[in-house]
Amino acid sequence: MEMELKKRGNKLIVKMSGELDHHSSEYFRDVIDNELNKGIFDELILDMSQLQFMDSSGVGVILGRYKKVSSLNGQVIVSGMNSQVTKIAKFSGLLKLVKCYDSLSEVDEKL
Amino acid sequence: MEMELKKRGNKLIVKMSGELDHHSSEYFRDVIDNELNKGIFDELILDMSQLQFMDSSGVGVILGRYKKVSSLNGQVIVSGMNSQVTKIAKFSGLLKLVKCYDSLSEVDEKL
Amino acid sequence: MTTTNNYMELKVSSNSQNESFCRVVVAAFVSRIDPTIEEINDVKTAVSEAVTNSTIHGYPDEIGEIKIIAKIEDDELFLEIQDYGVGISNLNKVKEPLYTTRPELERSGMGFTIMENFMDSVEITSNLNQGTTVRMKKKFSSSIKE
Amino acid sequence: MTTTNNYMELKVSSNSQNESFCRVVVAAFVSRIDPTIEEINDVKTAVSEAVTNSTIHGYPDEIGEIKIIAKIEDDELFLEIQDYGVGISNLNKVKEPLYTTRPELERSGMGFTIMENFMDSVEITSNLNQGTTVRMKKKFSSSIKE
Ligand SMILES: Nc1ncnc2c1ncn2[C@@H]1O[C@H](COP(=O)(O)OP(=O)(O)O)[C@@H](O)[C@H]1O
Ligand SMILES: Nc1ncnc2c1ncn2[C@@H]1O[C@H](COP(=O)(O)OP(=O)(O)O)[C@@H](O)[C@H]1O
Repeated sequence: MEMELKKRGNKLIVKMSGELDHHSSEYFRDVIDNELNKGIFDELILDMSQLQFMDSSGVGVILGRYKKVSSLNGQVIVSGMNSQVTKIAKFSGLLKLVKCYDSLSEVDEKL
Repeated sequence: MEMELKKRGNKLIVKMSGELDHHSSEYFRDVIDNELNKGIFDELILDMSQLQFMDSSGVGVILGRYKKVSSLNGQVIVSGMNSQVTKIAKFSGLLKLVKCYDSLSEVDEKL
Repeated sequence: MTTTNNYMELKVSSNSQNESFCRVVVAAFVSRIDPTIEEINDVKTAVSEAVTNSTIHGYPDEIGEIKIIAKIEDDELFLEIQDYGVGISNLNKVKEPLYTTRPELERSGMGFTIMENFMDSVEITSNLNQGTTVRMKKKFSSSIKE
Repeated sequence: MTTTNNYMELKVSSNSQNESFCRVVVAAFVSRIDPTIEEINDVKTAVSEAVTNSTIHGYPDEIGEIKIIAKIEDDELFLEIQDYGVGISNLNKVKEPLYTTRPELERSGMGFTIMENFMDSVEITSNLNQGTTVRMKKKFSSSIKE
Protein backbone atom coordinates (compact mmCIF):
# COMPACT_ATOMS: atom_id res chain seq x y z
CA MET A 1 0.00 0.00 0.00
CA GLU A 2 1.06 3.56 -0.65
CA MET A 3 0.01 6.64 1.27
CA GLU A 4 0.07 10.34 0.50
CA LEU A 5 -0.50 12.82 3.33
CA LYS A 6 -1.82 16.35 3.20
CA LYS A 7 -2.60 18.71 6.06
CA ARG A 8 -5.20 21.45 5.72
CA GLY A 9 -5.73 23.38 8.93
CA ASN A 10 -6.87 20.84 11.48
CA LYS A 11 -7.62 18.24 8.82
CA LEU A 12 -5.35 15.34 7.97
CA ILE A 13 -6.09 13.94 4.52
CA VAL A 14 -4.62 10.56 3.67
CA LYS A 15 -4.75 9.19 0.15
CA MET A 16 -4.38 5.42 0.22
CA SER A 17 -3.60 3.24 -2.78
CA GLY A 18 -3.10 -0.49 -3.11
CA GLU A 19 -4.30 -2.97 -0.51
CA LEU A 20 -4.90 -2.56 3.22
CA ASP A 21 -4.38 -5.97 4.81
CA HIS A 22 -2.43 -7.29 7.79
CA HIS A 23 0.83 -6.91 5.88
CA SER A 24 0.32 -3.21 5.15
CA SER A 25 -1.58 -2.33 8.35
CA GLU A 26 1.58 -1.73 10.36
CA TYR A 27 2.79 0.83 7.85
CA PHE A 28 -0.62 2.51 7.86
CA ARG A 29 -0.62 2.69 11.67
CA ASP A 30 2.93 4.04 11.88
CA VAL A 31 2.42 6.76 9.28
CA ILE A 32 -0.87 8.01 10.72
CA ASP A 33 0.08 7.78 14.39
CA ASN A 34 3.24 9.68 13.63
CA GLU A 35 1.11 12.57 12.36
CA LEU A 36 -1.55 12.29 15.06
CA ASN A 37 1.15 12.56 17.70
CA LYS A 38 2.27 15.89 16.28
CA GLY A 39 -0.94 17.78 16.89
CA ILE A 40 -4.68 17.68 17.38
CA PHE A 41 -6.82 17.04 14.34
CA ASP A 42 -10.55 17.68 14.03
CA GLU A 43 -10.78 15.39 11.07
CA LEU A 44 -8.91 12.39 9.74
CA ILE A 45 -10.03 11.99 6.13
CA LEU A 46 -9.18 8.72 4.40
CA ASP A 47 -9.36 9.00 0.62
CA MET A 48 -9.84 5.38 -0.46
CA SER A 49 -10.56 6.03 -4.11
CA GLN A 50 -7.34 4.23 -5.06
CA LEU A 51 -7.64 1.48 -2.44
CA GLN A 52 -8.14 -1.84 -4.22
CA PHE A 53 -8.74 -4.17 -1.31
CA MET A 54 -9.32 -4.23 2.44
CA ASP A 55 -9.92 -7.07 4.88
CA SER A 56 -10.68 -7.29 8.61
CA SER A 57 -7.07 -6.44 9.48
CA GLY A 58 -7.67 -3.15 7.67
CA VAL A 59 -10.86 -2.60 9.61
CA GLY A 60 -8.96 -3.25 12.84
CA VAL A 61 -6.28 -0.71 12.15
CA ILE A 62 -8.78 1.93 11.03
CA LEU A 63 -10.80 1.32 14.22
CA GLY A 64 -7.62 1.87 16.21
CA ARG A 65 -7.13 5.29 14.58
CA TYR A 66 -10.83 6.04 15.08
CA LYS A 67 -10.45 5.48 18.81
CA LYS A 68 -7.45 7.81 18.99
CA VAL A 69 -9.04 10.60 16.99
CA SER A 70 -12.46 10.44 18.64
CA SER A 71 -10.96 10.38 22.13
CA LEU A 72 -9.76 13.88 21.27
CA ASN A 73 -13.19 14.80 19.89
CA GLY A 74 -12.11 14.52 16.28
CA GLN A 75 -13.93 12.55 13.62
CA VAL A 76 -12.90 10.05 10.96
CA ILE A 77 -14.23 10.36 7.43
CA VAL A 78 -13.81 7.86 4.61
CA SER A 79 -14.44 8.51 0.95
CA GLY A 80 -14.29 6.84 -2.46
CA MET A 81 -14.58 3.21 -1.33
CA ASN A 82 -14.93 0.60 -4.08
CA SER A 83 -17.49 -2.19 -3.77
CA GLN A 84 -15.18 -4.68 -2.05
CA VAL A 85 -14.03 -2.14 0.54
CA THR A 86 -17.60 -0.94 1.09
CA LYS A 87 -18.83 -4.48 1.68
CA ILE A 88 -16.19 -5.11 4.35
CA ALA A 89 -16.68 -1.71 5.96
CA LYS A 90 -20.43 -2.16 6.12
CA PHE A 91 -20.33 -5.72 7.27
CA SER A 92 -17.86 -5.07 10.07
CA GLY A 93 -19.80 -2.12 11.44
CA LEU A 94 -17.09 0.39 10.56
CA LEU A 95 -19.60 2.47 8.59
CA LYS A 96 -21.65 2.99 11.74
CA LEU A 97 -18.72 4.83 13.32
CA VAL A 98 -17.23 6.87 10.50
CA LYS A 99 -18.84 9.19 7.99
CA CYS A 100 -18.68 7.94 4.42
CA TYR A 101 -18.70 10.03 1.25
CA ASP A 102 -18.50 9.12 -2.42
CA SER A 103 -15.50 11.30 -3.17
CA LEU A 104 -13.11 13.84 -1.70
CA SER A 105 -14.93 16.66 -3.47
CA GLU A 106 -18.14 15.60 -1.80
CA VAL A 107 -16.30 15.71 1.52
CA ASP A 108 -15.23 19.28 0.74
CA GLU A 109 -18.78 20.32 -0.08
CA LYS A 110 -20.32 18.82 3.02
CA LEU A 111 -17.79 20.00 5.59
CA MET B 1 -7.30 -16.33 -26.75
CA GLU B 2 -9.94 -14.66 -28.88
CA MET B 3 -9.92 -14.25 -32.65
CA GLU B 4 -11.77 -11.97 -35.01
CA LEU B 5 -11.69 -12.77 -38.74
CA LYS B 6 -12.10 -10.45 -41.71
CA LYS B 7 -11.78 -11.22 -45.41
CA ARG B 8 -10.76 -8.55 -47.88
CA GLY B 9 -10.39 -9.93 -51.41
CA ASN B 10 -7.72 -12.56 -51.22
CA LYS B 11 -6.58 -11.39 -47.81
CA LEU B 12 -7.48 -13.08 -44.55
CA ILE B 13 -7.02 -10.75 -41.60
CA VAL B 14 -7.03 -12.29 -38.14
CA LYS B 15 -7.14 -10.13 -35.04
CA MET B 16 -5.80 -12.09 -32.07
CA SER B 17 -6.23 -11.13 -28.44
CA GLY B 18 -5.13 -12.83 -25.24
CA GLU B 19 -2.41 -15.44 -25.14
CA LEU B 20 -1.19 -17.88 -27.80
CA ASP B 21 0.19 -20.91 -25.99
CA HIS B 22 -0.26 -24.67 -26.29
CA HIS B 23 -3.71 -24.43 -24.71
CA SER B 24 -5.02 -21.95 -27.25
CA SER B 25 -3.02 -23.19 -30.26
CA GLU B 26 -5.57 -25.84 -31.20
CA TYR B 27 -8.32 -23.24 -31.43
CA PHE B 28 -6.06 -20.98 -33.49
CA ARG B 29 -5.27 -23.84 -35.89
CA ASP B 30 -8.89 -24.93 -36.24
CA VAL B 31 -10.22 -21.44 -36.93
CA ILE B 32 -7.57 -20.54 -39.49
CA ASP B 33 -7.45 -23.89 -41.27
CA ASN B 34 -11.19 -23.82 -41.56
CA GLU B 35 -10.88 -20.55 -43.53
CA LEU B 36 -7.83 -21.62 -45.51
CA ASN B 37 -9.68 -24.72 -46.66
CA LYS B 38 -12.43 -22.57 -48.14
CA GLY B 39 -10.31 -20.74 -50.71
CA ILE B 40 -6.90 -19.57 -51.77
CA PHE B 41 -5.46 -16.60 -49.96
CA ASP B 42 -2.57 -14.41 -51.12
CA GLU B 43 -2.06 -13.10 -47.65
CA LEU B 44 -2.69 -14.27 -44.12
CA ILE B 45 -2.37 -11.17 -41.94
CA LEU B 46 -2.10 -11.71 -38.19
CA ASP B 47 -2.94 -8.58 -36.22
CA MET B 48 -1.20 -9.21 -32.91
CA SER B 49 -1.69 -5.77 -31.39
CA GLN B 50 -3.93 -7.27 -28.69
CA LEU B 51 -1.88 -10.45 -28.19
CA GLN B 52 -0.40 -10.39 -24.70
CA PHE B 53 1.79 -13.46 -24.74
CA MET B 54 3.20 -16.13 -27.06
CA ASP B 55 5.51 -19.08 -26.44
CA SER B 56 7.13 -21.73 -28.65
CA SER B 57 3.81 -23.57 -29.00
CA GLY B 58 2.48 -20.40 -30.62
CA VAL B 59 5.49 -20.25 -32.92
CA GLY B 60 4.85 -23.88 -33.91
CA VAL B 61 1.25 -23.33 -34.83
CA ILE B 62 2.03 -20.15 -36.79
CA LEU B 63 4.79 -22.01 -38.66
CA GLY B 64 2.25 -24.69 -39.55
CA ARG B 65 -0.06 -22.05 -41.11
CA TYR B 66 2.96 -20.49 -42.81
CA LYS B 67 3.75 -23.79 -44.51
CA LYS B 68 0.18 -24.17 -45.73
CA VAL B 69 -0.14 -20.63 -47.07
CA SER B 70 3.29 -20.49 -48.68
CA SER B 71 2.83 -23.87 -50.37
CA LEU B 72 0.07 -22.10 -52.31
CA ASN B 73 2.34 -19.12 -52.98
CA GLY B 74 0.69 -16.93 -50.37
CA GLN B 75 2.51 -15.01 -47.69
CA VAL B 76 2.08 -14.56 -43.96
CA ILE B 77 2.29 -11.11 -42.41
CA VAL B 78 2.37 -10.26 -38.72
CA SER B 79 1.78 -6.86 -37.18
CA GLY B 80 1.60 -5.06 -33.85
CA MET B 81 3.68 -7.48 -31.78
CA ASN B 82 4.48 -6.42 -28.21
CA SER B 83 7.99 -6.83 -26.83
CA GLN B 84 7.46 -10.33 -25.41
CA VAL B 85 5.95 -11.65 -28.62
CA THR B 86 8.68 -9.97 -30.70
CA LYS B 87 11.40 -11.52 -28.58
CA ILE B 88 9.99 -15.04 -29.07
CA ALA B 89 9.32 -14.50 -32.76
CA LYS B 90 12.81 -13.18 -33.38
CA PHE B 91 14.53 -15.76 -31.27
CA SER B 92 12.74 -18.70 -32.86
CA GLY B 93 13.48 -17.56 -36.41
CA LEU B 94 9.83 -16.89 -37.21
CA LEU B 95 10.65 -13.31 -38.22
CA LYS B 96 12.95 -14.62 -40.95
CA LEU B 97 9.96 -16.25 -42.64
CA VAL B 98 7.14 -13.78 -42.21
CA LYS B 99 6.96 -10.05 -42.88
CA CYS B 100 6.54 -7.96 -39.76
CA TYR B 101 4.91 -4.51 -39.49
CA ASP B 102 4.28 -2.22 -36.57
CA SER B 103 0.57 -1.93 -37.14
CA LEU B 104 -2.29 -2.93 -39.42
CA SER B 105 -2.33 0.55 -40.98
CA GLU B 106 1.32 0.16 -41.87
CA VAL B 107 0.44 -3.17 -43.49
CA ASP B 108 -2.24 -1.36 -45.56
CA GLU B 109 0.23 1.30 -46.67
CA LYS B 110 2.93 -1.12 -47.71
CA LEU B 111 0.80 -3.69 -49.54
CA MET C 1 -4.24 -35.59 -5.96
CA THR C 2 -7.35 -35.80 -8.05
CA THR C 3 -6.83 -35.89 -11.78
CA THR C 4 -9.19 -33.09 -12.60
CA ASN C 5 -7.76 -29.91 -14.03
CA ASN C 6 -9.63 -27.94 -11.44
CA TYR C 7 -7.43 -28.65 -8.51
CA MET C 8 -4.46 -26.79 -7.09
CA GLU C 9 -2.29 -26.95 -4.03
CA LEU C 10 -0.05 -24.11 -2.89
CA LYS C 11 2.48 -24.01 -0.09
CA VAL C 12 4.00 -20.77 1.15
CA SER C 13 5.65 -19.59 4.30
CA SER C 14 3.64 -17.65 6.86
CA ASN C 15 5.15 -14.32 5.99
CA SER C 16 2.74 -11.41 5.77
CA GLN C 17 4.03 -10.66 2.27
CA ASN C 18 2.37 -13.88 1.16
CA GLU C 19 -1.13 -12.73 2.13
CA SER C 20 -1.55 -10.79 -1.10
CA PHE C 21 0.22 -13.52 -3.08
CA CYS C 22 -2.30 -16.11 -1.84
CA ARG C 23 -5.18 -13.83 -2.80
CA VAL C 24 -3.79 -13.43 -6.32
CA VAL C 25 -3.23 -17.17 -6.74
CA VAL C 26 -6.71 -18.20 -5.64
CA ALA C 27 -8.31 -15.41 -7.68
CA ALA C 28 -6.37 -16.55 -10.77
CA PHE C 29 -7.40 -20.14 -10.13
CA VAL C 30 -11.06 -19.24 -9.70
CA SER C 31 -11.10 -17.15 -12.88
CA ARG C 32 -11.65 -20.36 -14.91
CA ILE C 33 -15.19 -20.56 -13.55
CA ASP C 34 -15.90 -17.10 -14.97
CA PRO C 35 -16.98 -15.56 -11.65
CA THR C 36 -18.64 -12.21 -11.09
CA ILE C 37 -16.48 -9.46 -9.60
CA GLU C 38 -18.35 -9.78 -6.31
CA GLU C 39 -17.77 -13.55 -6.20
CA ILE C 40 -14.05 -13.12 -6.85
CA ASN C 41 -13.82 -10.38 -4.19
CA ASP C 42 -15.65 -12.54 -1.65
CA VAL C 43 -13.21 -15.39 -2.24
CA LYS C 44 -10.17 -13.08 -2.06
CA THR C 45 -11.44 -11.65 1.22
CA ALA C 46 -12.06 -15.09 2.76
CA VAL C 47 -8.60 -16.28 1.66
CA SER C 48 -7.07 -13.17 3.15
CA GLU C 49 -8.79 -13.74 6.49
CA ALA C 50 -7.76 -17.39 6.75
CA VAL C 51 -4.17 -16.89 5.60
CA THR C 52 -3.75 -13.92 7.92
CA ASN C 53 -5.08 -15.99 10.84
CA SER C 54 -2.55 -18.73 10.16
CA THR C 55 0.18 -16.11 9.93
CA ILE C 56 -0.68 -14.23 13.12
CA HIS C 57 -2.42 -16.75 15.35
CA GLY C 58 -1.14 -20.07 13.99
CA TYR C 59 2.50 -19.05 14.01
CA PRO C 60 2.77 -16.21 16.57
CA ASP C 61 6.49 -16.61 17.16
CA GLU C 62 7.88 -18.34 14.10
CA ILE C 63 7.55 -18.64 10.36
CA GLY C 64 5.75 -21.83 9.38
CA GLU C 65 4.12 -23.35 6.35
CA ILE C 66 0.65 -22.56 5.07
CA LYS C 67 -1.03 -24.88 2.60
CA ILE C 68 -3.93 -23.88 0.39
CA ILE C 69 -5.96 -26.39 -1.58
CA ALA C 70 -8.55 -25.20 -4.06
CA LYS C 71 -10.87 -27.36 -6.09
CA ILE C 72 -13.73 -26.53 -8.42
CA GLU C 73 -16.49 -29.00 -9.18
CA ASP C 74 -19.22 -27.81 -11.54
CA ASP C 75 -20.32 -24.52 -9.96
CA GLU C 76 -18.77 -25.01 -6.52
CA LEU C 77 -15.43 -23.98 -5.04
CA PHE C 78 -13.83 -25.94 -2.20
CA LEU C 79 -11.10 -24.15 -0.32
CA GLU C 80 -8.87 -25.55 2.38
CA ILE C 81 -6.36 -23.42 4.28
CA GLN C 82 -4.12 -25.27 6.67
CA ASP C 83 -1.33 -24.45 9.09
CA TYR C 84 0.76 -26.61 11.40
CA GLY C 85 0.86 -24.04 14.18
CA VAL C 86 -0.37 -23.69 17.75
CA GLY C 87 -3.97 -24.71 17.11
CA ILE C 88 -7.16 -23.40 18.72
CA SER C 89 -8.17 -24.36 22.26
CA ASN C 90 -11.62 -22.73 22.40
CA LEU C 91 -13.10 -23.79 19.10
CA ASN C 92 -16.62 -22.90 20.21
CA LYS C 93 -15.77 -19.23 20.79
CA VAL C 94 -13.70 -18.27 17.79
CA LYS C 95 -16.59 -17.84 15.36
CA GLU C 96 -18.24 -15.21 17.55
CA PRO C 97 -18.12 -11.73 16.02
CA LEU C 98 -15.57 -9.46 17.73
CA TYR C 99 -13.96 -12.38 19.56
CA THR C 100 -10.19 -12.08 19.38
CA THR C 101 -7.33 -13.31 21.54
CA ARG C 102 -5.03 -10.60 20.20
CA PRO C 103 -6.72 -7.22 20.88
CA GLU C 104 -3.28 -5.69 21.42
CA LEU C 105 -2.62 -6.26 17.71
CA GLU C 106 -5.78 -4.29 16.89
CA ARG C 107 -7.44 -7.40 15.55
CA SER C 108 -11.11 -6.75 14.91
CA GLY C 109 -12.27 -10.28 15.70
CA MET C 110 -14.26 -10.29 12.47
CA GLY C 111 -12.21 -12.81 10.48
CA PHE C 112 -14.35 -15.92 10.89
CA THR C 113 -17.55 -13.89 10.75
CA ILE C 114 -16.50 -12.54 7.36
CA MET C 115 -15.52 -16.00 6.11
CA GLU C 116 -18.90 -17.37 7.20
CA ASN C 117 -20.81 -14.60 5.52
CA PHE C 118 -18.82 -14.29 2.31
CA MET C 119 -18.65 -18.05 1.72
CA ASP C 120 -21.50 -20.59 1.88
CA SER C 121 -19.97 -22.66 4.66
CA VAL C 122 -16.93 -22.64 6.92
CA GLU C 123 -15.68 -25.61 8.92
CA ILE C 124 -12.75 -25.37 11.34
CA THR C 125 -10.77 -28.32 12.62
CA SER C 126 -7.89 -27.77 14.98
CA ASN C 127 -5.57 -29.69 17.27
CA LEU C 128 -3.44 -28.00 19.90
CA ASN C 129 0.17 -27.72 18.78
CA GLN C 130 -0.65 -29.52 15.56
CA GLY C 131 -2.42 -26.82 13.66
CA THR C 132 -5.64 -25.61 12.16
CA THR C 133 -7.54 -26.32 8.96
CA VAL C 134 -10.31 -24.10 7.63
CA ARG C 135 -12.54 -25.61 4.93
CA MET C 136 -14.86 -23.35 2.98
CA LYS C 137 -17.33 -23.85 0.15
CA LYS C 138 -18.95 -21.42 -2.21
CA LYS C 139 -21.38 -21.91 -5.09
CA PHE C 140 -20.90 -19.67 -8.11
CA SER C 141 -23.46 -18.29 -10.52
CA SER C 142 -21.67 -20.00 -13.42
CA SER C 143 -20.32 -23.52 -13.88
CA ILE C 144 -16.93 -24.65 -15.03
CA LYS C 145 -16.75 -25.60 -18.69
CA GLU C 146 -14.44 -28.57 -19.19
CA MET D 1 10.41 -26.36 3.21
CA THR D 2 12.71 -23.50 3.98
CA THR D 3 11.39 -20.93 6.37
CA THR D 4 12.08 -17.95 4.18
CA ASN D 5 9.13 -15.98 2.88
CA ASN D 6 10.55 -16.25 -0.59
CA TYR D 7 9.63 -19.82 -1.30
CA MET D 8 6.55 -21.32 -2.89
CA GLU D 9 5.43 -24.70 -4.08
CA LEU D 10 2.51 -25.23 -6.43
CA LYS D 11 0.89 -28.46 -7.59
CA VAL D 12 -1.54 -28.56 -10.48
CA SER D 13 -2.78 -31.18 -12.88
CA SER D 14 -1.29 -31.39 -16.36
CA ASN D 15 -4.23 -29.82 -18.07
CA SER D 16 -3.45 -27.26 -20.74
CA GLN D 17 -5.70 -24.75 -18.95
CA ASN D 18 -3.12 -24.67 -16.18
CA GLU D 19 -0.34 -23.37 -18.45
CA SER D 20 -1.56 -19.79 -18.13
CA PHE D 21 -2.37 -20.28 -14.44
CA CYS D 22 1.23 -21.36 -13.75
CA ARG D 23 2.54 -18.31 -15.61
CA VAL D 24 0.36 -16.01 -13.51
CA VAL D 25 1.38 -17.65 -10.25
CA VAL D 26 5.11 -17.48 -10.91
CA ALA D 27 4.83 -13.92 -12.22
CA ALA D 28 2.93 -12.89 -9.07
CA PHE D 29 5.54 -14.60 -6.91
CA VAL D 30 8.43 -12.94 -8.70
CA SER D 31 6.84 -9.50 -8.44
CA ARG D 32 8.21 -9.16 -4.88
CA ILE D 33 11.70 -8.80 -6.34
CA ASP D 34 10.50 -5.77 -8.33
CA PRO D 35 11.56 -7.16 -11.73
CA THR D 36 11.67 -5.32 -15.04
CA ILE D 37 8.95 -6.13 -17.56
CA GLU D 38 11.46 -8.01 -19.67
CA GLU D 39 12.60 -10.10 -16.69
CA ILE D 40 9.04 -11.00 -15.79
CA ASN D 41 8.26 -11.89 -19.40
CA ASP D 42 11.37 -14.07 -19.67
CA VAL D 43 10.34 -15.99 -16.56
CA LYS D 44 6.74 -16.38 -17.76
CA THR D 45 7.98 -17.70 -21.09
CA ALA D 46 10.36 -20.21 -19.49
CA VAL D 47 7.61 -21.42 -17.13
CA SER D 48 5.26 -21.79 -20.06
CA GLU D 49 7.78 -23.90 -21.99
CA ALA D 50 8.54 -26.24 -19.10
CA VAL D 51 4.92 -26.68 -17.96
CA THR D 52 3.80 -27.28 -21.55
CA ASN D 53 6.53 -29.90 -21.98
CA SER D 54 5.35 -31.76 -18.88
CA THR D 55 1.77 -31.55 -20.14
CA ILE D 56 2.45 -32.77 -23.68
CA HIS D 57 5.58 -34.91 -23.44
CA GLY D 58 5.59 -35.95 -19.80
CA TYR D 59 1.98 -37.06 -19.75
CA PRO D 60 1.11 -37.85 -23.39
CA ASP D 61 -1.84 -40.12 -22.59
CA GLU D 62 -3.00 -39.15 -19.13
CA ILE D 63 -3.44 -36.25 -16.76
CA GLY D 64 -0.72 -36.20 -14.12
CA GLU D 65 0.67 -33.85 -11.53
CA ILE D 66 3.05 -30.98 -12.18
CA LYS D 67 4.94 -29.41 -9.32
CA ILE D 68 6.54 -25.98 -9.43
CA ILE D 69 8.94 -24.75 -6.80
CA ALA D 70 10.13 -21.15 -6.86
CA LYS D 71 12.61 -19.58 -4.51
CA ILE D 72 14.21 -16.15 -4.41
CA GLU D 73 17.52 -15.52 -2.69
CA ASP D 74 18.82 -11.96 -2.85
CA ASP D 75 18.72 -11.18 -6.57
CA GLU D 76 18.37 -14.72 -7.87
CA LEU D 77 15.35 -16.84 -8.77
CA PHE D 78 15.46 -20.64 -8.57
CA LEU D 79 12.72 -22.45 -10.45
CA GLU D 80 12.03 -26.15 -10.46
CA ILE D 81 9.35 -27.72 -12.65
CA GLN D 82 8.75 -31.39 -12.13
CA ASP D 83 6.53 -34.10 -13.55
CA TYR D 84 6.17 -37.81 -12.77
CA GLY D 85 5.61 -38.80 -16.37
CA VAL D 86 7.35 -40.86 -19.05
CA GLY D 87 10.79 -39.28 -18.69
CA ILE D 88 13.35 -38.50 -21.38
CA SER D 89 15.47 -41.26 -22.98
CA ASN D 90 17.80 -39.11 -25.08
CA LEU D 91 18.78 -36.41 -22.66
CA ASN D 92 21.75 -35.33 -24.79
CA LYS D 93 19.55 -34.44 -27.79
CA VAL D 94 16.62 -32.58 -26.29
CA LYS D 95 18.39 -29.25 -25.84
CA GLU D 96 19.21 -29.01 -29.56
CA PRO D 97 17.24 -26.28 -31.31
CA LEU D 98 14.43 -27.65 -33.50
CA TYR D 99 14.71 -31.11 -31.95
CA THR D 100 11.25 -32.47 -31.21
CA THR D 101 9.78 -35.94 -30.87
CA ARG D 102 6.28 -34.65 -31.66
CA PRO D 103 6.47 -32.89 -35.04
CA GLU D 104 2.93 -34.10 -35.78
CA LEU D 105 1.74 -31.77 -33.00
CA GLU D 106 3.46 -28.86 -34.77
CA ARG D 107 5.95 -28.56 -31.94
CA SER D 108 8.71 -26.14 -32.89
CA GLY D 109 11.44 -27.90 -30.93
CA MET D 110 12.44 -24.54 -29.46
CA GLY D 111 11.29 -25.06 -25.87
CA PHE D 112 14.58 -25.88 -24.18
CA THR D 113 16.46 -23.43 -26.40
CA ILE D 114 14.18 -20.66 -25.19
CA MET D 115 14.53 -21.71 -21.56
CA GLU D 116 18.33 -21.72 -21.92
CA ASN D 117 18.40 -18.30 -23.49
CA PHE D 118 15.78 -16.56 -21.37
CA MET D 119 17.14 -17.91 -18.08
CA ASP D 120 20.76 -17.98 -16.87
CA SER D 121 20.97 -21.75 -16.57
CA VAL D 122 18.83 -24.82 -17.22
CA GLU D 123 19.48 -28.26 -15.83
CA ILE D 124 17.39 -31.30 -16.77
CA THR D 125 17.24 -34.52 -14.80
CA SER D 126 15.03 -37.34 -15.96
CA ASN D 127 14.37 -41.01 -15.31
CA LEU D 128 12.37 -43.17 -17.69
CA ASN D 129 8.85 -43.75 -16.41
CA GLN D 130 9.60 -41.74 -13.30
CA GLY D 131 9.55 -38.26 -14.67
CA THR D 132 11.49 -35.14 -15.45
CA THR D 133 12.72 -32.17 -13.45
CA VAL D 134 13.87 -28.92 -15.01
CA ARG D 135 15.83 -26.56 -12.77
CA MET D 136 16.44 -23.00 -13.87
CA LYS D 137 18.15 -19.97 -12.38
CA LYS D 138 17.97 -16.31 -13.23
CA LYS D 139 19.64 -13.25 -11.73
CA PHE D 140 17.56 -10.11 -11.56
CA SER D 141 18.65 -6.50 -11.78
CA SER D 142 17.16 -5.81 -8.33
CA SER D 143 17.38 -7.67 -5.03
CA ILE D 144 14.66 -8.78 -2.67
CA LYS D 145 14.07 -6.47 0.26
CA GLU D 146 13.17 -8.44 3.40
N1 LIG E 1 -5.07 -20.47 12.31
C1 LIG E 1 -5.29 -20.19 13.60
N2 LIG E 1 -4.49 -20.72 14.57
C2 LIG E 1 -4.72 -20.44 15.88
N3 LIG E 1 -5.73 -19.65 16.33
C3 LIG E 1 -6.56 -19.10 15.42
C4 LIG E 1 -6.38 -19.35 14.03
N4 LIG E 1 -7.36 -18.67 13.37
C5 LIG E 1 -8.09 -18.05 14.31
N5 LIG E 1 -7.62 -18.30 15.55
C6 LIG E 1 -8.20 -17.80 16.83
O1 LIG E 1 -9.54 -17.38 16.57
C7 LIG E 1 -9.71 -16.02 17.00
C8 LIG E 1 -10.75 -15.33 16.15
O2 LIG E 1 -10.30 -15.22 14.79
P1 LIG E 1 -10.90 -14.11 13.84
O3 LIG E 1 -12.39 -14.19 13.88
O4 LIG E 1 -10.29 -14.28 12.48
O5 LIG E 1 -10.47 -12.73 14.48
P2 LIG E 1 -9.04 -12.02 14.64
O6 LIG E 1 -8.08 -12.61 13.65
O7 LIG E 1 -9.33 -10.59 14.35
O8 LIG E 1 -8.58 -12.26 16.05
C9 LIG E 1 -8.32 -15.42 16.92
O9 LIG E 1 -8.19 -14.29 17.75
C10 LIG E 1 -7.47 -16.60 17.40
O10 LIG E 1 -7.46 -16.72 18.80
N1 LIG F 1 8.81 -33.10 -19.37
C1 LIG F 1 9.19 -33.89 -20.41
N2 LIG F 1 8.93 -35.22 -20.40
C2 LIG F 1 9.31 -36.01 -21.43
N3 LIG F 1 9.94 -35.55 -22.52
C3 LIG F 1 10.22 -34.24 -22.61
C4 LIG F 1 9.86 -33.35 -21.56
N4 LIG F 1 10.28 -32.12 -21.92
C5 LIG F 1 10.85 -32.24 -23.13
N5 LIG F 1 10.84 -33.51 -23.57
C6 LIG F 1 11.42 -33.99 -24.82
O1 LIG F 1 12.34 -33.03 -25.31
C7 LIG F 1 12.01 -32.64 -26.64
C8 LIG F 1 12.42 -31.23 -26.91
O2 LIG F 1 11.67 -30.34 -26.09
P1 LIG F 1 11.51 -28.83 -26.53
O3 LIG F 1 12.84 -28.24 -26.84
O4 LIG F 1 10.72 -28.13 -25.48
O5 LIG F 1 10.68 -28.87 -27.89
P2 LIG F 1 9.15 -29.29 -28.20
O6 LIG F 1 8.34 -29.21 -26.94
O7 LIG F 1 8.73 -28.28 -29.20
O8 LIG F 1 9.19 -30.68 -28.76
C9 LIG F 1 10.52 -32.93 -26.75
O9 LIG F 1 10.11 -33.10 -28.09
C10 LIG F 1 10.37 -34.20 -25.92
O10 LIG F 1 10.76 -35.34 -26.65
